[in-house]
Amino acid sequence: MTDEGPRSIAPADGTAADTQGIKIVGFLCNWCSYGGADTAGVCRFKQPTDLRVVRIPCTGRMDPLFIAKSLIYGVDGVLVSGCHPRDCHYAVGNFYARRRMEAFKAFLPFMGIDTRRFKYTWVSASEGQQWQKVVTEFSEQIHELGPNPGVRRQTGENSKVSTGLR
Amino acid sequence: MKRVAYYKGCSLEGLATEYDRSTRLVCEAFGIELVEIHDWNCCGSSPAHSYDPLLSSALAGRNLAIAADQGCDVVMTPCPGCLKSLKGAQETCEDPSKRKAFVDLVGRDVDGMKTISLLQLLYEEVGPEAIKKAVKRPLSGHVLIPYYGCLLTRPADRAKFDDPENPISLDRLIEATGATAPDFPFKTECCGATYGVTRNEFVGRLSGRILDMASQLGGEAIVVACPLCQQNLDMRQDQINKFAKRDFHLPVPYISQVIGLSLGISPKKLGLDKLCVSPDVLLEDRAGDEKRVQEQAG
Amino acid sequence: MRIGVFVCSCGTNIAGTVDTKRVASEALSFADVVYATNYMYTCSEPGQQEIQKAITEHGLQGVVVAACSPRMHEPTFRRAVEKAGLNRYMFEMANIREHVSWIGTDKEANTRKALDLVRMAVAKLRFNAPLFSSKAPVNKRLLVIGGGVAGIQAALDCAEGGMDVVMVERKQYIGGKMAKLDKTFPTIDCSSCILGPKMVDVSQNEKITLYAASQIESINGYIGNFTVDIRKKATYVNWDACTGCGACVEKCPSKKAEDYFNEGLGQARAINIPFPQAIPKKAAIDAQFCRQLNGKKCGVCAKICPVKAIDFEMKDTIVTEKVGAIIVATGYDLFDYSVYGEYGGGRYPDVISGIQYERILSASGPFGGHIRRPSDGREPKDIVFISCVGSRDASVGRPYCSGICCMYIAKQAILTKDHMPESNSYVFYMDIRSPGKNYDEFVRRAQEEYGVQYIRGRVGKIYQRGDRMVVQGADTLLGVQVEVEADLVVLATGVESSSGAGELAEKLRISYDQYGFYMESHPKLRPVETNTAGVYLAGACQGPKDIPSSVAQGSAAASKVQSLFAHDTIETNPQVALVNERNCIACGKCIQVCPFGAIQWKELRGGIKKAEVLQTVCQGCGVCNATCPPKAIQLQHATDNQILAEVNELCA
Amino acid sequence: MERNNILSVQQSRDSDFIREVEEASGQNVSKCYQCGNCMASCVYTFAYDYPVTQIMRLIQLGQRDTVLSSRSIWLCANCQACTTRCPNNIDVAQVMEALRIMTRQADTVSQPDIQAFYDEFLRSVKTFGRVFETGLLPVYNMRVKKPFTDFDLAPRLLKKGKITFFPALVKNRKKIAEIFEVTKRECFSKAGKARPEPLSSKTDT
Amino acid sequence: MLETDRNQLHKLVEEALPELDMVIGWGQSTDSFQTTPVFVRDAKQISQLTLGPFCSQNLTGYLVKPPALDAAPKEGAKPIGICVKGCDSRSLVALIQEKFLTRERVRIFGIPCRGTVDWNKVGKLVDLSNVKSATVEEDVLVVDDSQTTHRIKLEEVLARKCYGCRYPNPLIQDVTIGEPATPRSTSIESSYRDVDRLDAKPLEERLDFWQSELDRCIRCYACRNACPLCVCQDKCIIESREPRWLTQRVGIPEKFLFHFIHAMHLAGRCTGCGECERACPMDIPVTLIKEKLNKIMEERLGYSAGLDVEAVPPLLTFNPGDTEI
Repeated sequence: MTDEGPRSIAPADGTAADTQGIKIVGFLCNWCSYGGADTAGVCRFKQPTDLRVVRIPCTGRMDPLFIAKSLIYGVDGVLVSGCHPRDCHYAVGNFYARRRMEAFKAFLPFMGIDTRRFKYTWVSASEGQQWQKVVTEFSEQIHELGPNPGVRRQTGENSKVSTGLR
Repeated sequence: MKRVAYYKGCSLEGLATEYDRSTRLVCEAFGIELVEIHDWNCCGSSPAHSYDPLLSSALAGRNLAIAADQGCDVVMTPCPGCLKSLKGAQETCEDPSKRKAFVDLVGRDVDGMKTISLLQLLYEEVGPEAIKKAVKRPLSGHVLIPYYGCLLTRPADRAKFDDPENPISLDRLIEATGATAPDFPFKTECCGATYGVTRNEFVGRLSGRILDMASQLGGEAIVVACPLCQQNLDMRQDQINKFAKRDFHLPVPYISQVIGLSLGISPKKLGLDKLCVSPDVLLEDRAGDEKRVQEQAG
Repeated sequence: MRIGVFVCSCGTNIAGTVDTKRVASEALSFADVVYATNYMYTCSEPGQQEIQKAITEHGLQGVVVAACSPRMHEPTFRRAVEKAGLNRYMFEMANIREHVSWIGTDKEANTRKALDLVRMAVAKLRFNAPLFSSKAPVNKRLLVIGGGVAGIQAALDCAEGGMDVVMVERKQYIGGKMAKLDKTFPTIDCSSCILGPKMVDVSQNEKITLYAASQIESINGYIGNFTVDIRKKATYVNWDACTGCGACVEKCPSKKAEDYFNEGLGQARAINIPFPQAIPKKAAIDAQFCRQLNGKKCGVCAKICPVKAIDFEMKDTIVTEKVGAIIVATGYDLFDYSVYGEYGGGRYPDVISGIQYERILSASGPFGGHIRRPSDGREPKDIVFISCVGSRDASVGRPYCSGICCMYIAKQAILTKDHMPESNSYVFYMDIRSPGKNYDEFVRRAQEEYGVQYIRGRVGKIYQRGDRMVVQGADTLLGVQVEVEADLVVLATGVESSSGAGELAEKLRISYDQYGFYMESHPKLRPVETNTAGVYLAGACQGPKDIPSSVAQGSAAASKVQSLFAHDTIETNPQVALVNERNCIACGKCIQVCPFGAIQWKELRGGIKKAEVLQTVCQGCGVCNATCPPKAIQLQHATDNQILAEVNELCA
Repeated sequence: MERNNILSVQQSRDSDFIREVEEASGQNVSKCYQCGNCMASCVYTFAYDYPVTQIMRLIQLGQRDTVLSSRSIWLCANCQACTTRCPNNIDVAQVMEALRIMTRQADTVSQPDIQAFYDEFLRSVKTFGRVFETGLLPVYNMRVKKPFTDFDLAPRLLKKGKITFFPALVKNRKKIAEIFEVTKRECFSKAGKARPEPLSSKTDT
Repeated sequence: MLETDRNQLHKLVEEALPELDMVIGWGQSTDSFQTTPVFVRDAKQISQLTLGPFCSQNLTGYLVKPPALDAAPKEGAKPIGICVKGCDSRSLVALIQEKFLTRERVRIFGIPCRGTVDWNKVGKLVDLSNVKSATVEEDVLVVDDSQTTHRIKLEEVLARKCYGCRYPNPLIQDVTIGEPATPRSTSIESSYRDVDRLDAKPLEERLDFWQSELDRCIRCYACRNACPLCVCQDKCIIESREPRWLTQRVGIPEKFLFHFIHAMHLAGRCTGCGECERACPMDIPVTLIKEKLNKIMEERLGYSAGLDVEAVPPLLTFNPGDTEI
């Protein structure tokens, strides 16, 4: 926690502004989770305003490199959501995605990137409430982590660690 | 030789001494070394459960911890009530929210321990086939009712042994001795449990029902694997008769006694004389009769 | 690219919590945006005209509408821009209603979020390209998998419409579960009297080719052009010759074969015709029980057969059929009640399932329509029916309602009274589910006119006492435990998915739920379609259903097929994967991962191999795109560049 | 408790009670759909004031007083029939167990004699480390003022040599005492108030 | 011993050469201690072939890199002979598994390996510019730099990958040269010590570590070019505009993303041969990145690349029963 004290986060009723300018990118499959987010909207389930949704046809379309790209370049959080396993519109797209994202999630912290900035989950088109819960919890988590510095932009800045490997 | 920690529990030290004696004899006969848990204590049984879950788990857990320290990874208890407490202790130890309190109190974890009943030991480690081979004095011609009681196989996800509704292990063990075990519909019905003292009429009603069904099926004895069931059905049979205005006279031996008999161990050693209702009917040798009948038929 | 942005206020739906005017004005500063405006209802007729006018007046090459969810109005706006001469894919939507205005009340934050979404949509649009559908011919033949009442209805409807139909049935007869029923609710009409003629129609209709005792081996291809391999199982009887005279059945010395048709009540011969009205009426040998086939000397049937149809050497054969559409009507199975240990777990002969009781009631059943107990053949007096056996029971993995049991119990209780006026029927139920036409009246009649005793509660245990069963249950309305002595107990076993449903789904590439029921494309709006184009669902394979619903869905699926077959060609969806051959390194990984078999090798001159997407087969999931190392295969309309463009807008 | 056949659903609902039961038992009571299977399976139904199904229903409606003062929860023998057969996988016996503990905390044990028996049992364990069956009964009989309970059994048991006159003692009784002490403290902090320990004599009625 | 093995290799190559198109092996390079690939087409060249701890290159890349061979040879084409160490053989398995090669296309001379020398490490002890001769005596490296004769324990100057090597003996081969070698590691734990060491550090330190390491990257792509499984070559998306994943901007994010791309494209495929790291002119431990992924694949999916030609790389398949989150 920084000196400013606990970071305030936009509460679920959306009354306070997201002054942090936190940005979360959500990759949502068209058939389930995008629909789930729509359902949450139709039901007026209030959510934090940090999420920006990219619609993809299926989580099977998710190349983990999209996540890498986002986090390296300073997007604060990445949320991937698709159909529940066995409910994939394309039968098996999310099975491929699950393995790839699971491996990627385990890999991220090795490179020094906080794995809590990336979450993947399954939300169906009817689970509006679940979507609200996912977005709220994930946004809160990202607010707790604060803005993502990404990796350093410039080269040649001093580094304080010795590698211990060489 | 298989080495198993032996948690006999308070009953087997008092009202069920014959269960203890016969258990030791049968295990010895099949090469199972029973390592009595050093300085064991009472598991707390139902009173502890109804007082505080941690009390129950800690009391039972202490025994598991000692067994583990004695180098055993399997703990056998002939008493299903004790078994329930032991398994409860294990669950508490595995529950992340309770683990610390448990370990603090008991002094160690009890991970990887296996807790089983005598019935499970006899059925899975010894097995009906081995018993059948070892029988010297077959109980052929006897009709013995298998009665499991409520806790031996229930609830299924805790007991992890046999079927919760229609268990068959005791049936198979009885059959291994040569006796007949009818399909007993009240195998797992409750006998009245701890209400022997406080609500005697419950036992009259519930155990009475069990005795009634057993006699309807032509049973000569009810075979049990629980000291509490045995007390209710045997020691209190007169009370039941008074309550139900019946005249049951069914001996209620332990499975260890029945197997012991078939192995040719002396009734005295097995403590058959300790049963309240005389089990003499079991001592009738009908194997010869059977053979004769078969020969005549053949 | 000249881009126009149209921000919808949606009355106050959006404008209430998003400053739509500001969104429009700031959007003007985005790259390539030459026009931006804000409108009250963009989806309305004048709203659409506004877009079309702007396209013409400002020479727009791409349009972004910031409004509701694209799942709502994307098709609407695509049509609108198309009418104004743009390619329909030169359009993007920013969802600022469901994803913004409706879920947050902070206008400032909402407005900034809306701006981001518009910025992302514009960024993506800059990488959009016109896409065009192609056309593929339609083979106007239909495959119906499953010959129960739903499949029969679908097949007859399509044959009536002049289409060729291929029907494949796993069993040796068609008619499915309905053929086993005695009567049907709520009209008590005779099941075989209403189904029989339809079965005969199937066998006599020249348009219909029936493969009974056959299974789907494999399915390839795509809507309009499927290739299906069908495994015809060895029946050891040449059906072309067999006349169904039944002489072989009469003389077969192996009398202990399992009587599947009678649900294990009674026994059948090793060579058998399951029931007199069977279609096709052909004999088949159960290899498990045939003496000859088990190395013993027999061959009686071969000697007796007047047309020499018996062939002990018969092997399975594979036939290939080409079709343009597939209706799946594989029906259901009934829950195996032996997992209920408390109900005897199958140990008690007088505790039977509803379908077994149906066979007992049936005049063609094992007891000739007289109600008898399986154990001793005695006529029962007290009969207990227990509902929800394998339904609404999470502990056995069946939390759903089977929907038909309440009704069939009421029917069976009524029939019991008809057969034996002196008998007493008791029904244990949790709730009565009778929402069909005349259904509830029917259940009421069972109670009011037939004196069936309904007891609201589940049964805890059934056990034998003497030669009767004791049913120990609850009457929750009174709050008491009840005990009923019964001569016969009928368990209303619930509906579960057909065995092998999952395997067939894999072959068809359609989805199925956790219970094995096939998933419809949309529960309300596309109830008979699947997510694989050209594959439709009928009957209980999609979920528990009664006969009227199954028949209705059979007809519905048939009408879908007929509207497909009304065209000679079909338009394909252009949002599919496309290979950039220059970048393809021929590693074959896309072919390996494609869930639809939509990618194949293509040989260029000089023997160089490249991947090639079959546009009609590709469903557009993008797994190939995510997998391809040099990204040579790109999912059109969701390319790497398009997604990266959106992400880049957030990587400020 | 006298049954009053009118219930004001909102006013009588104690939602804390529902939460407490769910926390203590680890079960989701709203899963119960009142099919009656527990009641049908329970061999003690004959003795209950509220059959198990109704206890579950009363919990769902948040009826703290009715549930905690009911006879049923202290007559349940924890035989697991309900748990085994519940179609919704609710561990009903565990719910009953949790309720028993709650009644101790709320001091509304409906069957003081059963509690007295349990308390004497635990006292025996606490004192000796094991249960001293022969010693337990007379003390209990005194406490509940039924001095002749099971006296009919004595002669025969004496003859069979099953009655012992000296308790078996656990050597490490300190540890046993510690377990009792700590769990008492833990419960105290959980309940937020003192609870009668098993040796209190206030359950005499 | 080396001498015997070398003679055996020469003899076996000589016998086989008439049936082969060529044999790819290692030969002495001009600077007396390093080796260089040689392509033997003529019996006269056979004497150039050598083996031993200096033969660090993984030669299998030559089978698939331009000018690439046809995976399926034309009628009558002769197979190609290739010398492989244990680690190299896993690359071969992976290439065959991914159908870039057929087994029949290659004649494999398997060479059990006791570790290869990392000259960067030697360079820290010896001035490499003056080396007169370098030889190996049992387990000692003898380097003569005209002033002194350095005797260095081989075990101290091996390539980083060798210390966790579980497969020193070729997994597929037609002939073996010399005695089998004993693996230095037989478990996951001992094979990924460097990964674990870095993993043990706090997150910020790991980020600092990679920022400072990757900061040196000059995006020369030598690592990619050296990798036998980086089959995209000039189609690599690191340099493509369609799609355009990376700009030419020289910043750490670009370097990070480049190495992420390289690593993710090798996830479930990398055999850990270490060529990328050996080729890196900036001395960045780039193999370590892939080692982490290899460890994940092994621990989570029970998969190690390059062991079984029939296996499917784990990210090209799935199991509905996979666990998650």
